[in-house]
Amino acid sequence: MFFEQITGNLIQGLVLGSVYGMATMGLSLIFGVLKIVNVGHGAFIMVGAFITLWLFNTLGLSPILAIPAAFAVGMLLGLLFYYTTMRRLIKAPELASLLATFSIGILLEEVIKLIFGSEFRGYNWAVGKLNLGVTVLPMSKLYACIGSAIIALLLYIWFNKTRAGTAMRSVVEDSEGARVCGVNVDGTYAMSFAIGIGLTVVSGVLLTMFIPVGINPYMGGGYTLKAFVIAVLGGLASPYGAFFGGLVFGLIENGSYMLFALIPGVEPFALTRFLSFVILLIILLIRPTGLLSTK
Amino acid sequence: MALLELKNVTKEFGGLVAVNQVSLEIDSGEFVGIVGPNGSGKTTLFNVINGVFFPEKGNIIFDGVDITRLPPFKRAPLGIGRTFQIPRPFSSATVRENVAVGAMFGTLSKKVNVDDSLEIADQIIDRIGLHEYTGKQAGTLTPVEKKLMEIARALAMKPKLLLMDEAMAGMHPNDIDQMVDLIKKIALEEKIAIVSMVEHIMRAVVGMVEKVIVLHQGSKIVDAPTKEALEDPKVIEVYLGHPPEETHAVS
Amino acid sequence: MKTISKYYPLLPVLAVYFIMFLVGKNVSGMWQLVAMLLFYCALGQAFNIFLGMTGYVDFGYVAFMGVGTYGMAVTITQLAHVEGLGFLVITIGFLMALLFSTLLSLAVGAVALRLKGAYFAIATIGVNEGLRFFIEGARIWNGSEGLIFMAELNQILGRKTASALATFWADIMVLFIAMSAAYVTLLFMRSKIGYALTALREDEEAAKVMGINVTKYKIIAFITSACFAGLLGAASWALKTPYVFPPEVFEIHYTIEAIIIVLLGGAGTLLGPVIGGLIYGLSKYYLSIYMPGFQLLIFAPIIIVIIVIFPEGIIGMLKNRFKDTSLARFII
Amino acid sequence: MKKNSLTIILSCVAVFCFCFLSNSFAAKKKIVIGHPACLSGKYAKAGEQAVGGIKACIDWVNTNYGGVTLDGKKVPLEYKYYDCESKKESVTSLLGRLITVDKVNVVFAPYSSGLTLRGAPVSESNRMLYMDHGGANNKIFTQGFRYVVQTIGPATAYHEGTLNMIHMTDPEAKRVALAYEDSEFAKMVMEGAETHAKKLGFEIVFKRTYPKGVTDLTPLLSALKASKPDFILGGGHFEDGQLFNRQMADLDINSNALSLIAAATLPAFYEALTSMAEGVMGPSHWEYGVKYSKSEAKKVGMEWIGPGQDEFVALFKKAVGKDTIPDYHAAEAGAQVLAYVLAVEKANSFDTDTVRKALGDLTFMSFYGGWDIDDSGLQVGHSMVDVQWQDGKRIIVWPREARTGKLVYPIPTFAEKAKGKIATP
Repeated sequence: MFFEQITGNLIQGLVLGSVYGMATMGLSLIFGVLKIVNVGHGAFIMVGAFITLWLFNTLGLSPILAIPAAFAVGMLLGLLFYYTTMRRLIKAPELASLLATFSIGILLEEVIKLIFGSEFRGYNWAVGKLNLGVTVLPMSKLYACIGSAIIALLLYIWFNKTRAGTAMRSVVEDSEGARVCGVNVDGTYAMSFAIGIGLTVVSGVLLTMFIPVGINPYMGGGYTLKAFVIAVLGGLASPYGAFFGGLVFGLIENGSYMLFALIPGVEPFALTRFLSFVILLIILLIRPTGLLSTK
Repeated sequence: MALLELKNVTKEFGGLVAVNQVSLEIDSGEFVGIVGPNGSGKTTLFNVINGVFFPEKGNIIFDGVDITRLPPFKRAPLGIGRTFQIPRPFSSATVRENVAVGAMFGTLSKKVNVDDSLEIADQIIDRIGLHEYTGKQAGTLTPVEKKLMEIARALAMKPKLLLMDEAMAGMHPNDIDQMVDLIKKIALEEKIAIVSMVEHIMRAVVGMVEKVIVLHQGSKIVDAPTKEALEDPKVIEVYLGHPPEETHAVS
Repeated sequence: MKTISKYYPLLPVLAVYFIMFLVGKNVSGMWQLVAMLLFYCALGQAFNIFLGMTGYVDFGYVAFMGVGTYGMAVTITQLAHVEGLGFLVITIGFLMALLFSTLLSLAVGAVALRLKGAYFAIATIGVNEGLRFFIEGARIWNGSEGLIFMAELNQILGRKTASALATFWADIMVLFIAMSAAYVTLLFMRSKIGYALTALREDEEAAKVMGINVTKYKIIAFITSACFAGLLGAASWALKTPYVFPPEVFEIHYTIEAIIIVLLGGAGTLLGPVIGGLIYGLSKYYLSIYMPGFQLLIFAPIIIVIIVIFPEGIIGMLKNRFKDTSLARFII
Repeated sequence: MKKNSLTIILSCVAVFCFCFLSNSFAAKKKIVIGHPACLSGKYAKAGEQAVGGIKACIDWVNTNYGGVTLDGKKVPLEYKYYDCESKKESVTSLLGRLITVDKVNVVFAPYSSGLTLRGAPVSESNRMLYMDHGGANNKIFTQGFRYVVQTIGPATAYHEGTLNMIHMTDPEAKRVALAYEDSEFAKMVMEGAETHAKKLGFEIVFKRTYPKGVTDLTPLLSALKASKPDFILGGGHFEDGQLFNRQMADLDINSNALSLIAAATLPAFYEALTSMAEGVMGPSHWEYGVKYSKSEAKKVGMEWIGPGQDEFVALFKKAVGKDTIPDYHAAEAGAQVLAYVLAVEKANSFDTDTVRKALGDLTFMSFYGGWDIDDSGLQVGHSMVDVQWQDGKRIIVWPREARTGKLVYPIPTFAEKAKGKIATP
């Protein structure tokens, strides 16, 4: 019984983790290239969720079609915020960029609240379920998981095989060096910010495929905190490290519950959250470049 | 007894050996030039001497004390001053405050309070000739002014040994002469040993230093009085064996 | 004469607090507003000692207020049944708040202060959230049910005094905390600590080479700042607010508010957090009265504009403008 | 340049002083209700509803009822509210303004137990009546406040009705699972439910909480499934309730009954979950459809005041300017207006102590149901209703005297519901 439950939890955790990983890649990409922590990360996820919701409920379009739409909207938002705000803050102290991204997050939340209201919404994309014996997996979750993996793979290919991707990698390594070698650093910054935001908005689509309820202007806060932990797991500056960080995080989150439940007199669910932050601190101390890095 | 003594010091980064088995001695009041092309390990050597990095092997003895494992902030008060290749002023503070920081923390005497160090700063600023900039924020100075300010800051520490990292790079030749004279004068008065790191401005090397240590790929290849060293075939090989662009590149 | 002139920059700070006190005391209906403004000023001043002077962004700063609140709350609930203690309980409460925030700052400082920049910010968020979930998960101090202790306060002090404490004296304590934080800030600025902090804020490696024990000075600023936060939590979130619920005292928004206040006024300046706190509190207050529901929508773009256009904050800007005038010695 | 900035500073100071000194000196020809409402921040939704409900009832009092009768004269009600941003600092500062600057006669507390508690000492020290329509924590009323009066029912009572109903419907059901949010409010509900369940002889086979702001309940629900309960009680707030139901469907966890506090009763719940919400129940203070009416009041011998249900809904729609059915947050806030009006009329004064005494003696019925408080101010006269989703409609199934339909028990499984089966008796 115990074994069955824990296997079920781990499978669920793996599926969840892939979406979490996807939802952190944008954060890592932006940090890697611009050295800016996007504290408003969750708000962009929320935008993606509302795009899905609107397309599904109003136009009746499948969430899969929301992915390209979300990416386009994300790129536009990214370029908009880059050229109006972030561009001037790249060389500023952390304080400024942290506060700026946070304020951008609030702005998005309030605008969405003005348009859609503060109600918690959801949609119902009925595509069946997959019974695995130890647990039941709705197909929509599976699609979200597969979608995340594909996007992570595409990003990997793009990063390693294209010219723009290589430029981006060189800026991650050493922005001054890249500048000397003739990389258009400003352009790369803009591009990375836009793609980072694009990925984040897309992850909002995948997250609502995974959990299609609780869509609200303020839903992003929890995801921001999770994304921080995951990003650190994967080595803050590495987008596909973040993807694997997400997998690890999903497993920890769902796997540790059963173990904490064995301790009497505690609330195991809250302790799984506690554990994830303990892991965050340990990793920051012993291996700030992330669990998976070779350095 | 030598003021500074390095015994077989080795510093590696990953697999890369940046400083390889270097031993050297610098006497009190001596003017030494450390010469070597870009990437020869000069900056690492400096960082090992003032404690930014700890060496993997070897010992560093300063003024009779083994400082191999001492953190930088404990070495500075013993009398090791430092300037940087690209100046690193405390930008938001004024020139006066910058120099005062050196006086405040860079000496062993605990009695140097804020007021005293500001006075010391004023004196040194006068001597260096930065008087008109004293109230200016250090971040707003020109690069040359910043370099002067760094030297003033280091001198305020009352160092016995002053490590100057490419102090004259990027300066007009006239300014270099002036500055060399100034530093020499102060150093003689205060009995400061100066270790100046240079990459390619041989003129300044000749004008200032008594002894030259040449580094090549992390190892010391020559350690001799200036004139002798410049005629050494190994030095000629190191310098002429490389295409000129490389030796002129700023590391 | 010279020693007195050292304290000139405190004059505008004290003047602002004095005016606030007078307005609150004499204009009817203003005391609670003044109390809120004092809270924001005190929050800004306390945070400024670390954030402004070292440049390290502690995103989990609110955790120190949280443990301070718990220090007071736990003392009150535990000692309520002991008779005849009276105000001694409050004193013990403040001491416990100090103890808790010092212990936490030592623990966090030892761990997180080795990290820099974004890594430090994320680590401190982790401490704050982790602590909250630990209190809830391990059911410490009643877990998520929290502590509600107005009855205990009534029992200890008597109804009348307890009520006066919650509505007036707690705010006076906040005022004292704010003023002490200002005094300590100036003391730091005028001493070696201030020079060391400026140096390490601008260039940590160069500071080390200058002979500055950067870890020591970072920890000094960190603990001082944390202690003020603990006291502020004890006064404003325990005595003025007779309950503690974990999600409310570890709410990350308060850190953000503190950052906004410090940045608005000018990070690392003495007068900045006071002015920042005033402007922030007043604009919030009047926006919520005249445009209820739209504060944040108006506020967010303003903050972005301020960051981009006046990164030095209001006092930072004024400081530069009045640099060579007689006003200069008052504005730092 | 220097002159310029001096002018700026001086004008700032001037504006500041003006703001401080500006005072309203309105003559007292009306009764004013003050309210630091939560119109933004985390309680924005509940706050908007409350403001709408209060506006609707004030509208009714002023137009239909003709105003509050005081010394034989009809005095109109006025409503003064500010946005407290769901933040404690703002609550006290706005409360100070309402009491001393706006000179209101009564203050309605903000939403949530925490914010209610934050404001209580200020209203107490100003001898101001403080009416609580959004703080359900029982402990508010053990703190010795004299002027705090509750309209919302206490948290411990939320699931009592549900347990009674299942106990009577299915004597065989023994195994109950409790899964609540880890927050002061939900924990208190859980405590009350546990005590009551034990009293009725149920066996508690699962009792766990999940943290606030949770986005995935899978591990908890898998453990819950393994405990094989007959029925499940839980919830905390709206978002987690929605998630709870959705993930039960995802994991195919079925039980005879599912009751979620603070979520299942709201229309958005069914909108988001559609068929998955069929048969799901929730306790509520009030729901559109309850049968409290003037004639009902007469039957039980209680005084009646206020608009009828449909009238209230119409007034609410007018107040918020949207075509939405009000939820219980609106109803309880509205009922509080009526309680105050009755008490002022009974006391024939708006002096705080006199009105507080009159409130203590008051029992009445309105569209919201019964209203009666005990000595501490705790609401004891209002009973909760249980609502069940049946074919996309909210049917009140408990208590018997208020119900609009019969309970569906056991509810269809998620697999059946996915195939289109609806919960009908």
